[in-house]
Amino acid sequence: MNPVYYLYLAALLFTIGATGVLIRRNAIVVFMCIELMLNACNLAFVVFSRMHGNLDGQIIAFFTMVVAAAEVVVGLAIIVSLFRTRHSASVDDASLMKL
Amino acid sequence: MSFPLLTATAALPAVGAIATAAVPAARRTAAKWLALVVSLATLVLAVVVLVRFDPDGARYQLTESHPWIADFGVRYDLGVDGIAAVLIALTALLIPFIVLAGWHDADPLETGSKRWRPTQGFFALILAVEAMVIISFESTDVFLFYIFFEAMLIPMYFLIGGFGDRAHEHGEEAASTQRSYAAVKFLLYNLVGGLIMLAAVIGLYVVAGNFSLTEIAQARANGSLHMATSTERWLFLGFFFAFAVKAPLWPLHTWLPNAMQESTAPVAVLITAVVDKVGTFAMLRYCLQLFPEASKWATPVILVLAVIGIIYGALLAVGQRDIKRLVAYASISHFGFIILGIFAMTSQGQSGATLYMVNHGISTAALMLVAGFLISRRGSRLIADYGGVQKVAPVLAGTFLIGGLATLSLPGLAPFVSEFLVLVGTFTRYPAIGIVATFGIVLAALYTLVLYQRTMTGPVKPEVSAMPDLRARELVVVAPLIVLLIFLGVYPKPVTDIVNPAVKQTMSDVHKTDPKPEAEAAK
Amino acid sequence: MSPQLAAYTTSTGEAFQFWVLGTVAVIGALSTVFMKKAVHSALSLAGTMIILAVFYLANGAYFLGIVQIVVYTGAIMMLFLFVVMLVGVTAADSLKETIKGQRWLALLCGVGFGVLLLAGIANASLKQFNGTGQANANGNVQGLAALIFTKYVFAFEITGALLITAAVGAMVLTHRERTERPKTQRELAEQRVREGKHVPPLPAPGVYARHNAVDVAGLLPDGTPSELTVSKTLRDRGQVRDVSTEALNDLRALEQRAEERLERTPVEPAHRKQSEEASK
Amino acid sequence: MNAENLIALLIAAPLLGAAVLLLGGRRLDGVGHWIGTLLSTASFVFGVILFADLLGRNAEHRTLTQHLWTWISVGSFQADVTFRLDQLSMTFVLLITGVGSLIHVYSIGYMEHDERRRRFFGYLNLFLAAMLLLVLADNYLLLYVGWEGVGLASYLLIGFWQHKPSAATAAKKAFLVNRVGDMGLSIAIMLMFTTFGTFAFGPVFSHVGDASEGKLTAIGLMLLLAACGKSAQVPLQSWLGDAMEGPTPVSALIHAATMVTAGVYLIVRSGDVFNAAPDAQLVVTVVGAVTLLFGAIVGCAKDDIKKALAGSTMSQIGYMVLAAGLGPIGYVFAIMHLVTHGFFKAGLFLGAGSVMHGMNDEVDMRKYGGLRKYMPVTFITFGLGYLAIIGFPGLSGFFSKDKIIEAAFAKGGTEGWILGACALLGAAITAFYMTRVMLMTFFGEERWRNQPTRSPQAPSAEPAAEHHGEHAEPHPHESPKVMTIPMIVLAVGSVFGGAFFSIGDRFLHWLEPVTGHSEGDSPLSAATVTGATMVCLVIGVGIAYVQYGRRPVPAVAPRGSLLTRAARRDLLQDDFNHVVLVRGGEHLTRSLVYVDHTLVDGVVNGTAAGFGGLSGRLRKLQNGYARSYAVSMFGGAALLVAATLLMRAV
Repeated sequence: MNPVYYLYLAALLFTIGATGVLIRRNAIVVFMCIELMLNACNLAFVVFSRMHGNLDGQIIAFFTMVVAAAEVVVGLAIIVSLFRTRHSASVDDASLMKL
Repeated sequence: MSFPLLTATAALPAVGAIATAAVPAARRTAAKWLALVVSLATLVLAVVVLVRFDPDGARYQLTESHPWIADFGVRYDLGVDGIAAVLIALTALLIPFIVLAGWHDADPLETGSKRWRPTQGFFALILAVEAMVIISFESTDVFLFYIFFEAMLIPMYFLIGGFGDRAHEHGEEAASTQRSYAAVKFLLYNLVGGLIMLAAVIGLYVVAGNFSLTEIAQARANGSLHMATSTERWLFLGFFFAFAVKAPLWPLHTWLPNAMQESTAPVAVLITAVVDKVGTFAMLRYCLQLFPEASKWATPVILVLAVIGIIYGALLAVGQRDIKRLVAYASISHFGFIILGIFAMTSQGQSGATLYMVNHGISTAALMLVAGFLISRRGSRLIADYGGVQKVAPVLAGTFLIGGLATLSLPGLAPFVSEFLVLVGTFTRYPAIGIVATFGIVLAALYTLVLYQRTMTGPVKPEVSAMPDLRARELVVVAPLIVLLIFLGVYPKPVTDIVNPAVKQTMSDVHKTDPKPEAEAAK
Repeated sequence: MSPQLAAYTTSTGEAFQFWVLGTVAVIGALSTVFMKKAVHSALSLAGTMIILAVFYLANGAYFLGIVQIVVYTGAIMMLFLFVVMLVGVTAADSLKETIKGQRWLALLCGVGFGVLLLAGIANASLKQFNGTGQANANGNVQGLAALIFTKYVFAFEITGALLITAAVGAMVLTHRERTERPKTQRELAEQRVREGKHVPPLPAPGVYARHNAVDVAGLLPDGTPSELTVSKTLRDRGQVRDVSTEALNDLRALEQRAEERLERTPVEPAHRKQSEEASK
Repeated sequence: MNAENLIALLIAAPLLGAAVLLLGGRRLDGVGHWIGTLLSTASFVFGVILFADLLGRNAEHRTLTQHLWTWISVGSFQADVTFRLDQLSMTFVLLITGVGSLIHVYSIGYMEHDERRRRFFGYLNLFLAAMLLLVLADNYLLLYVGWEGVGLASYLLIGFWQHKPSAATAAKKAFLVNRVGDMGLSIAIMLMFTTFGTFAFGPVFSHVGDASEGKLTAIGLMLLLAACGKSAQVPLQSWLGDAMEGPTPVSALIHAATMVTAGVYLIVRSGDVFNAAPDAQLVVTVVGAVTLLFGAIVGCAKDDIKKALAGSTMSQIGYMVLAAGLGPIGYVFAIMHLVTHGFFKAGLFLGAGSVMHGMNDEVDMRKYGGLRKYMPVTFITFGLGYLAIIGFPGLSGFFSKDKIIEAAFAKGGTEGWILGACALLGAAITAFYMTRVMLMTFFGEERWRNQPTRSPQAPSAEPAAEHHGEHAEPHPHESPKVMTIPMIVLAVGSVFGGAFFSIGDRFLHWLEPVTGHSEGDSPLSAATVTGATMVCLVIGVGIAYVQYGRRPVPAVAPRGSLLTRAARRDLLQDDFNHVVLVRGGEHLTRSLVYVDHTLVDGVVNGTAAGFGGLSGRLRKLQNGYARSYAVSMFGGAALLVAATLLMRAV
């Protein structure tokens, strides 16, 4: 089997995640979908590193994880405070920009 | 380095504006006096400029030059040629009268009215406009000119939208809505023109590499800067459009009647006698100097539009029911004459046009300010509301008549000289257009005399029967203008002597010479 | 792992593993998106992540594989679950779309994007694989460490800073500054009396009810559930279970019997009204 | 002292008067009229001095010029303020200042009861200054200044009683019609500038040879247009009748003696141009002939004494223009008739004024009658003027008009005959209508008895009316000395002027150096022409006598024949103007106002509205939902991927 299939998988996961971001209203789930996308990218990086035979791809993936962690922390905090203020975790409720 | 006279002339009113605005609200009268003093001081400076200017000297004199935005070659370049010097003098001359005439226009309204009228603001804005107009006359850097050409709109916008006539046939609310409509219309028209010009300015920079009027004109003259025909034409159109809106040239004129109708008489004078002159002046200085070929290419169309403007404006003036609108349309007709003279490309035409700018400024000021006094007395702008004023207030009627006669350019008054020069200048090159334009003088007589007959003569209307005659302040405003009208009508030499060399220069820029008389040509 | 894992083509074992686990991963991803309840989404996401960890290992990224399990499924997903708890485990949000055309647009974009991506990968000439053999020659972790502390040291430092900032940010966001002195018991009591509602403590849940549970509203003597009895959080989450109907039936039966025994009509309990408006 | 320097004083004196009187304010009300009269007389004195000086020189050196300052100078366009005094302008100076001063004196009495008398004299002085500027100017542009100046003065004076709408309207009409003529003058000046490069008299006349005849004809026709406007020639004659709204002295000075003759002056002054453009000359003669008949016919029908006289003025000026159109044959006689006409027509108007003064400002001749007993001086002076105008042998009109008729025949060819015939016919009609005026006013029974007169224009503020009071039966009385003396002087002038001029051809020799003169080849002998004139004269008088002398004049005008009714309405010329010009103009302006509002302005507002609607729609995309923004973002990403792929594919 050709490891390229890993890439196909990554692409698939990424797309699913993206679609999820678009169609889910629950902020937490949206967040999960973002995580999914990040993971898909990581997978791709790892496969790339295997492809080129050096570890740079893995390094990038590693950094991605760190960033993801940071992002999750902040994001969840935001969600919590959001929930506190308006008693719902729906992203559509936070639509003050609406005219 | 010598004393920066031009900067001072422009800076003085600017500083004055800030100072006036800073006067506490309680000291209203102090603000008025401050504004008056500043404007008079500016007049003194302008006269000094006029005196220091040597008609036979270099083209641009009293020049100042400092780098400003080095990266784009934008410089703070000032310098006046004859035309600019004269127009600066005109501006500085009119502002004191405008201030004096508008003495009470910005007083807080009687209680019960919701509108808040900052008196200081009114005079500060007028001075600000003066400063901007003067510096845009002085600037010899395209970018510098553009900035103030545009910035002018802001104070004008507030002057038009903020301070209207006290009385209005449909009450305060309708008045304010119409005012804001007029102000926005004014702003939009001129902004559109200005933005198109901005594109052209940038284009010019791309082509020429700097903004200096003198350098570019020189490069154009000695051929070191060559423009493709199409490029030149597009740039020309970009500039000309902005100036045509400002001037205003038919059919871009419709903002002027609204603006003049809704604003107080002094502001209306400010619009038509001072601000609009920048447009015609800029045609003469920028369009012809920078794009001589394109100017010649566009001449036929522009001339036709100008003639249409002359006749059209006059006819509409005849059809107006509102005094101020009538004057506005008359001004449109006169601007047609000015543009006609500029693009006739004869020395008579262009000197006449410059002279026309001055004379039209003075005559319109005289007519419009007196009309303003009249309106402030009766509280109505409708011609039909007047009648027989001549019997009640003979002095007012007399000054009004003289203003009207100046508007119809009666020989012996200043406008005649300029109008005839323009006509002759046009006629020598384009007889047909000259003759059509000549019909304008008949129509001018028509609308002026109809206005005078309907308002001043006939049986005295009861509403005007108690109308007081001109007060001292108003007389102080009108009398000097009338004296000036007569003087310049009998002895325009001082102005023409300053203007002629500059016009000769412009003529050489466009490589044009006056056509020879037939008799000599025959020999 | 054996170096042949990282060889040009993979072993059938890996292929098998890929196909099986890949399918599961995709299913997990899909269920993450389409599960009604956030908890379920979280769990299926966790599953997908574990599978990804396995794939990392398979691709010779041993360190990342472990990190994936520890950090993601260990830390991050737990964090998620905590938040889910906070918001309400059983809260099921409807998948019904509110924005017009949003769902179709989303699907369209998704499909189009996916197709494009796949196409891109397909026509990218990715024929030759070096494998991570010599890269991992002296240990994957050492290799990574060498890179991190030499080539990527600045990025590493910056990520460190980022993490700290994130932690502080999280605290700032969630922490609520108490602006005034907490009220003492006495003050609270006085306030209650002054306002004149619930002078007695709030009624306990589950009273008069079969289920002695915290999420069941206590019933008033006439059998209707009283909002006051359930905690605010549950009310906000809409997780109050209502048993009033059968309770009412029983009550009616009971009253009948009572009337049969001693002939009198039941009087309305006086405190009901006021408790009603108190709940509002 | 040097005579040239006096020329400016000629103008300066009345100009000063105008300035003082108009700016002086009420404190001058008491003495205003004296100042005015004094200054106009001063101007007359200067004129006489200069005249003597000119007589002292020999004919070639009788042209004085005075350069004051350069007025306009732009490139080759040179306009100087230079005065030129030669025999022609001298003649006018004397006429203007002389008659002008007399009328000043007359006005002292006539305007006695008008509270705005000071301003009236100011305007009169202004007029004198402008008129003198007109005749003294050395170039056409300066002449143009005077030309419009007199227009302005006439505007102010016609509308002097501004509270009367009719007066205001008449003034406006006069100015406008004149403006049309002025347009001709300005175009003529432009043509001269393009043709000769100058418009000063000397150079233009000396270079006439270099110019093409077409150009010269154009110039000539434009000058004629100007003349038509100012001298009330067909087709621009309509304003003169209405101009009678002005006070009578104004009618006498401006609309009879001086201003209306400016057109003749212009044509004669530009003689050299016309001589080189025969076609233009022909048109001039035609205009003259038509007008002299037109005016005469109108004059026959009017019952308003002033309007009748206005018609006659028109017709007499027609004579002058006709003569001027004949070229060197006629120039001198045109001017001569102009001068004599100045005398007797002014006299007639003053007489009419005096009659009105005595009749509560009644102007309808049908309400006069038998006044000779009551105002003998007026009767005599008026009668002398009457005899003069109809050309009674020996009186001034006889000589001047007779000469013109001769000249008309002398033009030779068919047009000579036609013109001559018109002139003769005109003479007959003149005799008729003047006799009519005479009879209706001073003879017949006294129709003003036992019927209160109320003047049609209700001139409430007209001086006499105020102290006479309305609706009272008039009691005719002779006017005060201050009014009669000028009438007597003018009568003397109209009696002896002609004889004085033409005996020994004094006038001819005086003017010839300027205008040139040539005897045409007349198909008829002078005697024949004179005879024919006499015959016409007798016929005219006879018919008039039969109509108005024998049978009583009805106090209300009979319906009259079609021609009469047409003539009463100025031969429908006003109606034409009203329908075509006024109505048409009103419709044009109204529709233009509409167009400006809807079309020109509408386009702009429409654009604005369009943009407003568009942005309103685009605004809906901003629904505030983060997810829909995300969709667009994601779509954008997809597009980017697609783009990259395409790039790599290509």
